[in-house]
Amino acid sequence: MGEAIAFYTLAAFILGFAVLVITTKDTVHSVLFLVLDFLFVAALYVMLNAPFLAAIQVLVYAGGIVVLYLFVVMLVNLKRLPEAFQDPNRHGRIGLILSVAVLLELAAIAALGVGSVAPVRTAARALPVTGNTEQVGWMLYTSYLIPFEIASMLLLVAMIGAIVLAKREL
Amino acid sequence: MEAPTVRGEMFDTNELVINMGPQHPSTHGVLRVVLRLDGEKVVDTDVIIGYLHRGIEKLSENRNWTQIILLTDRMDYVAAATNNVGYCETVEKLMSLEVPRRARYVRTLLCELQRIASHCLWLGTHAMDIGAMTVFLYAFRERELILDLFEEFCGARLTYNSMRIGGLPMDVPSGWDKKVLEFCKIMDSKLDEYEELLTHNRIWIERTKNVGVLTAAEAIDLGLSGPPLRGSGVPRDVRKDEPYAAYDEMEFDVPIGTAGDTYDRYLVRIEEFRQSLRIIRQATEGLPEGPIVGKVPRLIKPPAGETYHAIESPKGELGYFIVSDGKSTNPYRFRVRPPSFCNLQALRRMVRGHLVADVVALIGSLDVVLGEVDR
Amino acid sequence: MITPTHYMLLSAALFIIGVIGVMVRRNIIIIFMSIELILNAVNINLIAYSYQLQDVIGQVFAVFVIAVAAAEAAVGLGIILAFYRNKETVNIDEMNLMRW
Amino acid sequence: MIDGFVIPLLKIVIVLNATLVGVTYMVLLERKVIAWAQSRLGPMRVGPHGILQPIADAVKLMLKEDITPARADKWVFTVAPIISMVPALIVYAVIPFGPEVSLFGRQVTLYITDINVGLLYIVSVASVGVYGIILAGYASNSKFPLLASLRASAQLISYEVAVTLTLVSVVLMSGTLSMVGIVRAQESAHLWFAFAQPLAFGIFVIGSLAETNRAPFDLPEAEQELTGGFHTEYSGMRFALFFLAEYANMIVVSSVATTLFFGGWLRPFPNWAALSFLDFIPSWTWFLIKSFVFLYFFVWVRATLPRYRYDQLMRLGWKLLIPLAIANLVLTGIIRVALL
Repeated sequence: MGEAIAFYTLAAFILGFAVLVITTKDTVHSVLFLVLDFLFVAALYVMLNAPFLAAIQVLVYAGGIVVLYLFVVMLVNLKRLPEAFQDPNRHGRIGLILSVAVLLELAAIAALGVGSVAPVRTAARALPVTGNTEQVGWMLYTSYLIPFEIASMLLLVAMIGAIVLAKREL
Repeated sequence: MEAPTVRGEMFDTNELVINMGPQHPSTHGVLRVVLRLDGEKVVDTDVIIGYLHRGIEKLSENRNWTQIILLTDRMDYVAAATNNVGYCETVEKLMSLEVPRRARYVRTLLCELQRIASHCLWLGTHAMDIGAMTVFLYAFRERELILDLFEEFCGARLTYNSMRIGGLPMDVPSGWDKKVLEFCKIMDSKLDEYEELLTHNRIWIERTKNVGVLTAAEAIDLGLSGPPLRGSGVPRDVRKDEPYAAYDEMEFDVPIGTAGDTYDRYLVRIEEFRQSLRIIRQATEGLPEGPIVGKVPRLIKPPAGETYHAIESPKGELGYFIVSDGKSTNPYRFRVRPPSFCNLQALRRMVRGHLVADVVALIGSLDVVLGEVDR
Repeated sequence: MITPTHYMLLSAALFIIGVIGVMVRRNIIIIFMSIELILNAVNINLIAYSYQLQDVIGQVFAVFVIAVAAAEAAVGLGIILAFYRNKETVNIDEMNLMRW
Repeated sequence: MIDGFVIPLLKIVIVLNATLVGVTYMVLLERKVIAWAQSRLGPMRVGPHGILQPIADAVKLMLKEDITPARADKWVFTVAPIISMVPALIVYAVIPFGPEVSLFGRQVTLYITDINVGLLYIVSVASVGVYGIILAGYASNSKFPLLASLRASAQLISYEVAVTLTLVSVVLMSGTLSMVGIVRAQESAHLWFAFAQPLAFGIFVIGSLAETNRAPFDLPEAEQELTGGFHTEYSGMRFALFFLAEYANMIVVSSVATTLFFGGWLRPFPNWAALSFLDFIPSWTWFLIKSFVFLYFFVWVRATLPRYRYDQLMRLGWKLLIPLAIANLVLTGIIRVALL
């Protein structure tokens, strides 16, 4: 019961703020709603027994990425509405319809397909450590070491790329 | 989109214009500095003055010669006695009056006390601008002692009106010289205290070294005088070059800087504290007996003619140019060469290429008093 | 009882909101934010299943997704800034030249 | 029911109130200590030796007119001070003031909760606080605040990197992210981590000065340069919130430093039986004493040092503190591996 209340409240907030993100006119407000959205997603992670991910979500998304967005929104000041010009070849309505169609399809798959089959419950993977953080760390540094290193390389490349792109003169 | 916002102006171009002052905590009065910034870097500045203009020069043409002393108080209001001395000496020069030796000694003494008071104020506000708030209160604590001395001498603490043409309005109170010497002793130790907080402080050095460098040639071109000029290594000091009052009888050194940056100007002024104390000691210990006023006519009416006389105020060369028509009891033309005004010209040259934070440091390092700039 | 289906539905809805944002809005910053929403939808799914299956691998993948999102945001915003500097716009419909 | 609901609620109420009172009295402490450093008296009028000054200040600020500039972004302008205040307060959820004690015959822990990712929680919550400053500058629609808020956010983000890296080396020593676990680790290591990690401790102290916008890193609110920084346009209670948030952050940083580097609630030499007579001082008092030392240090620094310039601040952060923190982290890792 408590779980249901928590889930539905969080889901309502997540979806509500997500809608606000894409509908608000003022971009700064949009960014703020995005932060709120991420905070509620983090709360959902706590509910799902993933406190480490929740902390990372707040730290990286809310504290890092979205601050970047805010910076860019403030730096990119617009004299005219960003949406003032519309390409005559743009067919926004078709996109909307297709998106809704995909949503219905996904919902159908989720409700009919997966829901009808009980998920395969494998035995919990035996890890030599307990605790959520320790387990994630263990996996990252054993089985997924190479992906982890690649991810860090990706971040390094992205960092250099961003500097090269944004700096006026090198 | 919404009405144009400040944000709009700010990021539209690469240049951002901000208006520092006239109401700003660190422009030392009502100075207005319009900064053109590229990010945090200053591209150009406009220094706008005139917010404290009271027309002292014009006003003086309608006052008699004695009343003007009171107006000069209001120019550099942190060194009022120096202004008085400068004015009185100019009129004396115009009238070829002889001033008794005791009066000249007291004038020297007052000028140097005033220099310390003014430098205390400079040190406090300069350090405050750079963020060292404690030095501010320490410096004001010592300035307070000087104000007490002045209060005992002439009854006022800020605008002294402490000179008369031809001498002094009153003799120094008895026992005053002992208090002055006592103050010198206190000041000696307090100076070390200031230096301990600043001179070797890493942050202070980083903030002031190589900030606002002026070469000797540039400083002369800009018409600087006083510590900003000496900080650039030009050994010009009116007290030494054209001695007035009793400076010809005093022994002191003129400190000069080498690099011409803010740090050197700071060191020059700190050393001036010490030299001033030296002069004060000599003047107090050697204070001669005798009259305090020379032979002054009842009605002061200088002969027709013009004269320029400069003294070394704490800020630099303070000159008075006075024209008398010989007929009326007020000057025909009265003009002041205010050191702060001339020194302020350097600001534009100095801030270019520096950061916003340096602007306040540089205003502080020039030590301008807006009362004197605008008059 | 909250089943993985609920989480999937939530995730699908969030995903579609993101997609609609990408499709309908023309402000490229909003489009980037919509992409962040999509990535979050994916993460919700991963973590919901990690919880369901009692396996931390889902969370490990979520960590990777977050790392990729960070990289994407940094480079993407760099591109936006560079583009804005040249064209003074962030409207994606005006970004129709491959070079300028 | 009582254990699961009433006691945590009581603890939250007590901690929140204690924090808010502590914050207001921190203001008084700062004014007094700086005054003494500057041979003044500080506030003396309200109550004996100005003891009631914080209350008078609070009343004044609450009664003041609350001005919203005409073209400000009204909602964001209102929300910004709240955003900067809230993270500073909710961090206390994981700060341990003491171990388990028995109170009225009931075992009570002297912390609200001890979560597995306590330290990470603190870092992530603190990282949200930067929004308050950015948004305040943005919403004011005024040049000085905007300039200051850009400065502030750049500063906060840069120094957060250095501080977080030092925290990682502490975690390497303790092997846990739980705040209680870190204190226990120091107990069993017979060593405060400040002595095991002197470099990390030094970087943490410098970085936390910068993160709390304190002198000599108080550029975002440099009155002499930016006329008050991001809160130039704020007045009344909204200004007070920013003001309190700064002090609350100072207390947070001191508490974290105490827990991480100075053995939290432990008395000096907790394993040395000869000193056990010190136990008559309760554990939370030790915690408060240690935090107070930090707070005093903060104030002392402010009274002594001039302010850094923006480029110098960035240079210090990126070219000195972060490389040092990384080197320290690598070194700690190597030593840990070598010892195991």
